Amino acid sequence: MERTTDRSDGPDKVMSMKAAVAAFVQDGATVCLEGFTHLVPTAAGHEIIRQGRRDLTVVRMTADIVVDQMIAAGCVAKLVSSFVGNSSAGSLGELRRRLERAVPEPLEFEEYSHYGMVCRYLAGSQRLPFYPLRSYGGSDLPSVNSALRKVTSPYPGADGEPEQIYVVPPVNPDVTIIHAQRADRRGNTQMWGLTGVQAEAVYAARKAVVVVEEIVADEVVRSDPNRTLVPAHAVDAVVVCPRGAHPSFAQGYYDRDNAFYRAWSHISKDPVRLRDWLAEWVYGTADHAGYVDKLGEAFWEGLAVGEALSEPVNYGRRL
Amino acid sequence: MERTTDRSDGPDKVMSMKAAVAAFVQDGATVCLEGFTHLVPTAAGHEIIRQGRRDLTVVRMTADIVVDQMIAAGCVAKLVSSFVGNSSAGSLGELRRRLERAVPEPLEFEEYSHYGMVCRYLAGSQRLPFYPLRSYGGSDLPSVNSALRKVTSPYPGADGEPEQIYVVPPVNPDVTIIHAQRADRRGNTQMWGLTGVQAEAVYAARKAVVVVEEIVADEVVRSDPNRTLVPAHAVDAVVVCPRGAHPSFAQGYYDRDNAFYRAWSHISKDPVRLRDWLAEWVYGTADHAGYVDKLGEAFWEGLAVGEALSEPVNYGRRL
Amino acid sequence: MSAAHEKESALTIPDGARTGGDGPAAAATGAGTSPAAAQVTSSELLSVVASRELAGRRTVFAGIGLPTLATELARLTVAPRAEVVYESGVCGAHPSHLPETIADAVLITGAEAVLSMPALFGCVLQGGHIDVGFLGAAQIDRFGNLNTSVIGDWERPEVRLPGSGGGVEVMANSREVFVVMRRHDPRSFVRTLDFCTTPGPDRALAEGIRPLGAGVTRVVTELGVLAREGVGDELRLVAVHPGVTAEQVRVATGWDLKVAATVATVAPPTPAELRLLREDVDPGRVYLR
Amino acid sequence: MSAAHEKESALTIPDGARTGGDGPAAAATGAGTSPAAAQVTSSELLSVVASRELAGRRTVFAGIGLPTLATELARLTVAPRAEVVYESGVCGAHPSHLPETIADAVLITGAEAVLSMPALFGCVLQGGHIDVGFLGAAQIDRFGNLNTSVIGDWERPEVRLPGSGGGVEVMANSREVFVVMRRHDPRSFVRTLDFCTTPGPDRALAEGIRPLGAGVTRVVTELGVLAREGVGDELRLVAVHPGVTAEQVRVATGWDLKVAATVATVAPPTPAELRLLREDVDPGRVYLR
Repeated sequence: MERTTDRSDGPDKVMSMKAAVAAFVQDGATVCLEGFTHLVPTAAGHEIIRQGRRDLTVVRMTADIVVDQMIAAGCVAKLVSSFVGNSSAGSLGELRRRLERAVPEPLEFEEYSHYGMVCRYLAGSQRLPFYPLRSYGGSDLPSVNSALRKVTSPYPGADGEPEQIYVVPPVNPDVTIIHAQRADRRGNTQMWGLTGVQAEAVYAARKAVVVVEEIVADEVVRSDPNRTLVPAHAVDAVVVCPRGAHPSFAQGYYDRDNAFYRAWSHISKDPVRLRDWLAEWVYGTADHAGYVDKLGEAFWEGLAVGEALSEPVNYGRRL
Repeated sequence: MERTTDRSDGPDKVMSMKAAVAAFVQDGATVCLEGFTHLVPTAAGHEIIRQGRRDLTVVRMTADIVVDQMIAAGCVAKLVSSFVGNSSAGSLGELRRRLERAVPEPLEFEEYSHYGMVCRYLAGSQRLPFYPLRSYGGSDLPSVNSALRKVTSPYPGADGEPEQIYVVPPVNPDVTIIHAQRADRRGNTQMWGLTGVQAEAVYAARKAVVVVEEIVADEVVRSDPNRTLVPAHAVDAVVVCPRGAHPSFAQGYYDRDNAFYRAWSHISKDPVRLRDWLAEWVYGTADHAGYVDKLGEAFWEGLAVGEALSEPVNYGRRL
Repeated sequence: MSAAHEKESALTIPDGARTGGDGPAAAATGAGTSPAAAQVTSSELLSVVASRELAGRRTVFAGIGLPTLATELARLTVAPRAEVVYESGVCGAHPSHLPETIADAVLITGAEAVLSMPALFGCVLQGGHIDVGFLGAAQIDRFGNLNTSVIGDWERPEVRLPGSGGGVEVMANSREVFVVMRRHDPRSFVRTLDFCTTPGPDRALAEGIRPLGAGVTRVVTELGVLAREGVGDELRLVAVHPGVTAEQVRVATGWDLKVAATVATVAPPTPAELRLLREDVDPGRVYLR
Repeated sequence: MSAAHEKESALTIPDGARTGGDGPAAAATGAGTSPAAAQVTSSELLSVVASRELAGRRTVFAGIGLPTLATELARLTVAPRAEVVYESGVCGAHPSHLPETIADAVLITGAEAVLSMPALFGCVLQGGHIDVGFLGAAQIDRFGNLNTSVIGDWERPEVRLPGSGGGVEVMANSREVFVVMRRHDPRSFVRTLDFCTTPGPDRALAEGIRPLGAGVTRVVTELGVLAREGVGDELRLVAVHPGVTAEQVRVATGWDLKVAATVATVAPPTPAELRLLREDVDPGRVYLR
């Protein structure tokens, strides 16, 4: 018998970026921002700067432009990362000054490899005390990062001898912020293209904020439940912020601003220029909508993308 | 500059079920058949029966009808599983006779919980010596399964004291066989609906056979790369076998044959009836196409499903 | 086939109605239900009582059958935001028809999310996102430890049961566990389990493993409700159905069952609860027969 | 900015051309290339030589730039079935335009599969599915151990480099690793690394960790090719570009470089190789400038 009632309830979690950062990012917190080159939550980082957060521990695999900006704005006391560079475009000026010369002040840095970071998220999301990985044997990284430890497997190795393996500890950020293409109002979040480690970073966190290009109707999400990488039960806030990943990209929405990546190496090299940039583009805009407007429509047309639609699949309907 | 050439090469891996089983399932092998209620690789199990394989170790989370059939046909020396029941419909008669009374002969059984099995696949797919999980503390399962062992975490627990956790060893089947909705000729495999642990089971195996409802054009797969859960590099053979998951279902293709699940409890309860069933439906059919024909089109119409298409997403095209 | 073996899984409550022999008459003549409950089937009674226990809970890990009925009813009454997460990986299901298994195709079409097994067991369950897990069992002991593996010896069992499924993980990782046991008798409520498949936190702690949740906190049966606070606590009788005495429950229990200072009488299902259950949750009476 | 810092990642070969100053003239006047190679840029030379080394290989883990060019060329010549797996998770890319990063949107649209990071690093890389990994480094030692973290002391470095990225994992889990080093000088080919980010198998074994692969087996530079068999073996000079002497290479190397009994001369890029590279692989000369 076909059922006639449906109960799509559950709380609406939509809030402004300002409100979400105010509610979920406290001074001194451990804040994870994930997105591997794609869907970098830049707008969230800018709002953290605008609200003047201090003493944050930032956790991010690829510490790139938004991290350099947050460091320059004085938000960051410690960085946990596996790649500290401006993608393919050069250097992070502020980060290098901090680490090479402690100018204007030191920055604590915990260094991993990419998979070490992935495994920290896996352990955190699965509530495991550690996660094993076949990395670090012979590396100098354990000598500068005491979190990299070893355990002995209780099973013999391939050669019959006891086997040791490195492990990493879980990371459980106070809040994880990710950017995604779309979600429904309750936080069922859909992403496509590069999806990185965002789902695990969300599950590892105490609170999770999902920033999206657009809120879509429940029916859109529910037409393709396998596309939902982060279910509503793991999400605390949904923020609508179109173009919030700039200068990174959102597959199918806008392309990467490669020119800005290249420019950042020059901007960040000069502390004065960097601070001028922050004054103009972050402190000087009320919110990300202001930043988007300031860039102008002609600019955004340059990053526009055409259409390449996925072929629909049939989920089936009981006859 | 737009590139004009494209190189969609790589080997065509399409072969018949007969050839795939002959090539990849040897007597004495460890064979993993995965599919959690959905997309159960039944047709592959039937072909293993037809070819008279012996002394197999079968690895499967939910040992259900197809496993009971393979045991009854004398293919299986050992079962590794976390649920030995006929889904929601009752008992597996042959399995119970083997385990309760060793009739007609004993069956070696290695018992896990579901997540224990999942973690064995995770360890196997990730080439880890073990995988930790927060199960089994206080259970009698470790007393009957020596593969369940403990390690001490090198990090202190929440209370500052050392922390112990159970681990499971990897499983690396000689071959994993899964059923999926579709693949291209080189093995890029797309699944939707319940996807269970199939991707991990494939990556854990030395060889992998993917049985599909249909082969689709490269362009169909490539229109939605996030839907590809098993990439071609992990696949050794692609077998086209429509309705090969019966009596389980293939989301969007055909529904579950609940009546047969219920019937199996009765069929399998009687060893003679069970063997008659095998004689008629497995040995008595040349291949799965014969089995499908024998069931008849009217039968299949009863399992037909309607349309519920996913909304397309835009992957974008550089302008 | 033993009663114990009728379970479909550790996550599914044995539903006598589905194998016949447990209609309204059985409930009315069975355990001395009050006249007011005489029109209420055992399935309805257990569903209603279990639903009330879900007040304030959010995420429920449940199998098909009574746990789903209870949760759906709770969504309409005491726990409007409760969400069922299915062992198959489905979150936020909106089925067009009442599902027949936890993997029913109608649970997937139109769902909010479908997760892989590693995500479901690793992130959702072990990650600590489940408030209440529902479990069934062939045997339960006074601490809420469960047996779903064998009756008799594991090596050569009298009855081979399906085993854990995800039961071990549900117990270890849910904040609390509800058990619904249709039959309340000394064969099921035992002093010593034949085999402990699914340990509660006391057994885990005894081995030095720290569990997340409280283990079994509620056992709803045809006779009443047993409760337990958490680590170190034993199940005790806290409520009986109308017409059932505490002594009847003690006799039906294989250990020396503790009885609360005040044993409440379970309020019979209200007309409103029954109407919702019958007309809205399971109008086809798939599970309510 | 030091030369070492120009790398985009451990997976990307520093490409002088992209920051200017390394056109055909530089190649022609640089390391004494033969007249035949005078029209060949350094990028072209390194791409062609690296491509030849991929004969028979199937899965290549590579970054953008020279490794991609080399693999694409190999697909058209010695390794028709070679497939590039990108660190971003893309398998079987069919880009409409030459990608500018490993995460370029054009790599995703039309790809055969896009994997999550846990699947990419866990199943594909650590799972042992990669035949050849390409790595770059600021410093390399005689066993193929690599430094991509710092020049100077880690705590207060002279130059802070990007770090491992996935380099540690590529080294530990690929069957073999190719390194392309544009500059061959004693600052990069060092006796002792300032910091070992990415250890080869010898260092891993010394610590009791058993690696999967052979570590670095080929180093392609502007001067020639170094090779190494696997565990216990040192890099030795096996080939020089036309006009380069073994002694020149030894002087440019910071340790006492072993030289093979017979040092081959690298055959200059053939017209066919150059045509494919220029007209088919990188017609826009994004990386070949």
